[in-house]
Amino acid sequence: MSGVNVFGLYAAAAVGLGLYGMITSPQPLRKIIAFNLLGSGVFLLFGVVGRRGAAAGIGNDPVPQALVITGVVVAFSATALAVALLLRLSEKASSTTLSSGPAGRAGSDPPGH
Amino acid sequence: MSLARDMITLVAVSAGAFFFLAGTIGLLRFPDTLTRLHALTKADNLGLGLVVLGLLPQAASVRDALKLISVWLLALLAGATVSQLIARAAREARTTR
Amino acid sequence: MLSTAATLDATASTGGFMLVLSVVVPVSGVLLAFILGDRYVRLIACAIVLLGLAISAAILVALLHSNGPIVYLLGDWPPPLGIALRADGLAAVMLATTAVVICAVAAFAAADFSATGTGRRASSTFWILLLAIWGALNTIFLAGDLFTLYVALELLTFAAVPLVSLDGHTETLRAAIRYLLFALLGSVLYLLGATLLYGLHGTLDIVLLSHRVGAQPAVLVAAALMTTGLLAKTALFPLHLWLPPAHAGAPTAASAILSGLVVKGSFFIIVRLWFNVMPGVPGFAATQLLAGLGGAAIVLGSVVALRQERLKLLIAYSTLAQIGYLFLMFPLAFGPSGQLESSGALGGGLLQAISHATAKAAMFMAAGCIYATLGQDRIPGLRGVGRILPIGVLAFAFSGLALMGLPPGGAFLAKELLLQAAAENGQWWWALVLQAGGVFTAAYVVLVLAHAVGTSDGATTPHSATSRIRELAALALALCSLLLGLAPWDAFLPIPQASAADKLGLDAVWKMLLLLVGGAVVAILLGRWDLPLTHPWRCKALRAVVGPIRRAGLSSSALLENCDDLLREWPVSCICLVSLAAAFGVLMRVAY
Amino acid sequence: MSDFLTAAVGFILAMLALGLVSILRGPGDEDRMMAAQLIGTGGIAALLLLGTVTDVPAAIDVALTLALLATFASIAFVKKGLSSLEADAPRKTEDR
Amino acid sequence: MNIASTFELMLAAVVLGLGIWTIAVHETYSAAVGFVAYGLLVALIWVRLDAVDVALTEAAISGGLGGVLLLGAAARLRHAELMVAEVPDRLTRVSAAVLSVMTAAALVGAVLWLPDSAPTLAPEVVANAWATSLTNPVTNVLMAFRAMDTMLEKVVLLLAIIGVWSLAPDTAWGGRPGPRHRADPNGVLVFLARLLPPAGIAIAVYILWTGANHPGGAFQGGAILAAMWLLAVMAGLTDTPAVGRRWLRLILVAGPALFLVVGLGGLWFGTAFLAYPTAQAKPLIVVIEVAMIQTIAATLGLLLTGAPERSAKP
Repeated sequence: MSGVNVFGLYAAAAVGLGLYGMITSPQPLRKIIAFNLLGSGVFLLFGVVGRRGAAAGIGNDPVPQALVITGVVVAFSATALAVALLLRLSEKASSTTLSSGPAGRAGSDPPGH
Repeated sequence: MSLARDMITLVAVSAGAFFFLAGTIGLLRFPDTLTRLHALTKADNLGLGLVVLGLLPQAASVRDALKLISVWLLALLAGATVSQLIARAAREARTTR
Repeated sequence: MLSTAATLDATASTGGFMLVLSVVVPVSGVLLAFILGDRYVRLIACAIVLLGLAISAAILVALLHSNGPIVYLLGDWPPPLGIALRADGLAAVMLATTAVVICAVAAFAAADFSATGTGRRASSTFWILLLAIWGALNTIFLAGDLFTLYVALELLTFAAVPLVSLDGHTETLRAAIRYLLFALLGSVLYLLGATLLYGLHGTLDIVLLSHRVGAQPAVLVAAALMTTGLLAKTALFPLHLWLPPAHAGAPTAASAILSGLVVKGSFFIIVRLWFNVMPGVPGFAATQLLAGLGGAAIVLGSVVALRQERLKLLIAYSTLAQIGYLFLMFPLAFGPSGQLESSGALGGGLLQAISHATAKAAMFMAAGCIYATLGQDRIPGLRGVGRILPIGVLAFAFSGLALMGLPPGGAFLAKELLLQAAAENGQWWWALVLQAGGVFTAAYVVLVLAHAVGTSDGATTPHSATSRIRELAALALALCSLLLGLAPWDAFLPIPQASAADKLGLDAVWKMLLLLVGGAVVAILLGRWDLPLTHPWRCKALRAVVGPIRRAGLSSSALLENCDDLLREWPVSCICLVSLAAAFGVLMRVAY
Repeated sequence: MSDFLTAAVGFILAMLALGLVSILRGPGDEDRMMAAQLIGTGGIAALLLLGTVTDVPAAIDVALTLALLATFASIAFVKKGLSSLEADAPRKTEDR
Repeated sequence: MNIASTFELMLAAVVLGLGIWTIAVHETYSAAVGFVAYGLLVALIWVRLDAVDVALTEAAISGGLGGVLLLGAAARLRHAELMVAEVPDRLTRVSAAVLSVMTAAALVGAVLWLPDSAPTLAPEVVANAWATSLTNPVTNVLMAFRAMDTMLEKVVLLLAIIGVWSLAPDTAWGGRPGPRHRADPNGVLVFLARLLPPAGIAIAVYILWTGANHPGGAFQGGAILAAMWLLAVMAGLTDTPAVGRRWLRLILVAGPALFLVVGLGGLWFGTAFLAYPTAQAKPLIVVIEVAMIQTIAATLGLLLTGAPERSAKP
């Protein structure tokens, strides 16, 4: 059972790490990378839960496995969509900063040109 | 019989581990990209090859053995071509700098 | 009709196939429209909309004749191994509301996103995503499994985000990225909570979980994480950083969907979570926090709305305030004991969501007509639009009145139910917030209407003519919201019978007048724009009195606006998110 | 036998970690491009050993997948890295 | 402490180190490289957790394709990213760190408090495997017991594609995504791109085929196929298709559409939506999976190439 605990601890750490990265990364792309890290932590946690539920000759409860596979694909699609949005933004504007100035009240361009 | 197989595994995997050690030392010690690349691809591919060789006697079936060998072949192919590409990239980087 | 403590319904009921159809029909519409390409997209979408409307109506009828919720087992596999679709009263009315709003928006958009109009890209993307949002919402209302709900939530997000950036401008792209990233953060937290629940109880089925959950620490952590994640997707204050730019920047038809329906998806899952999955587990303190955030949202959203220069942003901030309103039902329904006490409050809350869905969609559509006619939507530039666009402005007025709670509107009935619950379980402070919310709503509606019907200095010339169908679609939806109180809700929601009718009377008219006057006063004191009515006031004495108060009001509303700017910065918002999760965890723990 | 193989996995993993430290530290992008290559050998060796130790024969399938995708990632490193090395024309490879 | 748990600690430490490096490193490009390494290594943890199906998926989709997606974006955004100057202040960073640590600690607590007798659905999955006569339990869950999730998730993929394409400039709507890479006929890359794809396709088909009874399936195989196609595109051997093409769109919806048709067939002829008749369960699932691997490969590949940039007309 030790392995379960070690990886469970790691999964929690990855969630914390990803969360920290999502909050503090200045660049949007880094936020996306941090989101992926966060997601992998959540999936691993699910894997640990499934590992605890090993039974009937199966080393890892197949239901969490199936859910994680679905989750991985969803997270990948999210990454792809976010990256595409970001690339489009970088074509339109010279800066990919996400802060829109004062509330997007006017169509003001962000500082940095 | 089982003892002989285990001996082969023991020796080959140890040798493989040694080559990984050599490759890593090379990575840590060599100063420039091209020599590090050399250390990485040569030593590590050899290391992987030896590990595969060591695991062949433990393989459950012929199919598994074949798959093991093809893993190594794939790694070899990748190593040979990718190292060339990286070397070219390194050269271009040096000329543009 | 409410399945809070539903039976272990492991058997399918007759008519269950309609639940499947209500998910499958929009989804197959998406696939078909995608294959056939730009030319047939609108045709397919309109056919699917009509079909879907019929299915929703059929489900309503079927539910009337069945005792207990309609259940369908997908693949004939009973939970926990399989997934069940369940339609109780809440789900059925949400399905019907969604169908009606989508129908109206489709009628509105048929003129907007014709294949020749704004370009084939925007047009086909819009229609496909409209169907996708519908499919996702129907899945959310019907799914009986927390992971299916997760997939449906992501489906909803993926359909909503490209709608925001449909016009491809820099600002909307930026809004879309913020929306997507924040929504992803929210759904990851939700999934994290679901993971813990599975680890504890070995199932994600809502009914099975409701029999198994207790107040274990891990359940509380899960509840805190899931609730916070869903709040981020619902954009409850202070997690609203993405909402105003996204809802204001999207094309009008998309704004109507985003504001009216999409935020209700995650809200509905919160309701499921708190009322069905773990009723009573969160405890009294947590419900107070939830409603407290709602109260703050009402104040901040309404005051900042009064300071907006653009009409669409004003409406977006109004959505923010109205989302706050939705969360007032939690402490009223659960009461001080933390157990479900007043199901009338739950019915009221749901009714509030329904009337907001219809009224806000109508309001955005009316604003879209105004924008299209004038070529801009600055509040001071609205003068005289009432004359060139009477139906559009009327639609705006009706939807505004519906939001304020004019009888016999849905919001009126909802407010009465909530007030009643507040009186019953002695939480008078929420009654205060409820009344204040009405006054604030009246303030920005009066502000806009006063400008719209005010006389213009010069002649207002229409920038371009807008199609009559679009105005009529907005008007129809607004009227629908205004008449919601007359519908037989007691068949579907836990609402005392015929409570709407006996609340009507002279009394209600008085209340309405009071609300309007209060709103006008607030608008004058806190609004950034002078009401046109204040100009003719030559009375110096009055000015001397009002002047200083107004200055104080303006500076305080400016302060709130700065506060809003700060809260909508990415790191601040994220920190709020995680702190909220921690606060919910602690408060739920305190309850035991 | 199992203990020996586990120790071997640990050893190779340690080598992998050291190698990664050295590669990721740089100094140039050319060095970082080797990261996937390193995983493609060291990581796969560790994976194959691990599969034998824990008696998961399907680990070989994972190794095959890993080998293919590590190669793919290496090429993407070079391809994307190259275009970005040409500092002033980041999208030179395109013809529009 | 025995050798096995030492090894586990080491594996977790290496992966954690990579994760920290990915978050902490200064440059975005380096972070993306770190993430690729991270994603590929996490597969080891999954194998250790005895979840080989997930290990395959993580290695292929998360580490391989996802990593390369991020890497490509990092390379293209190099200049734009440098201009972002809104580094959060110290207070923000400290409170973010405190809150993240608290969240992680709460999770650790929750995991440690999980009941000793872990609940599991594994026995039910095994007991009901007769219904499909497939022996890979994960495939059974994905294709039969929770088929609705799998079907909806295919729609998620399709929506992601629609979303990405919607970002095209109006002039490029329906056009070809990504740049046209030129082939260097004597280059190493072309050599590799000719040699590797046949092997890759064989492996992908094998992974799909073995997925019925052993770890594997359409997701993992599709990801490999996508990687091989992208390799050929990067080498300049083939061009990306114009996204307005009818055949392309047919491939992109084939998986979910077939799923839906079979599901409705179950509703019409059989017992329930997405219920397979026991005798035909296996062939039906195989047919769906064959359609799905194509859909997945095309979707993943096109998600990586991004929004259309070039008009369909030459």
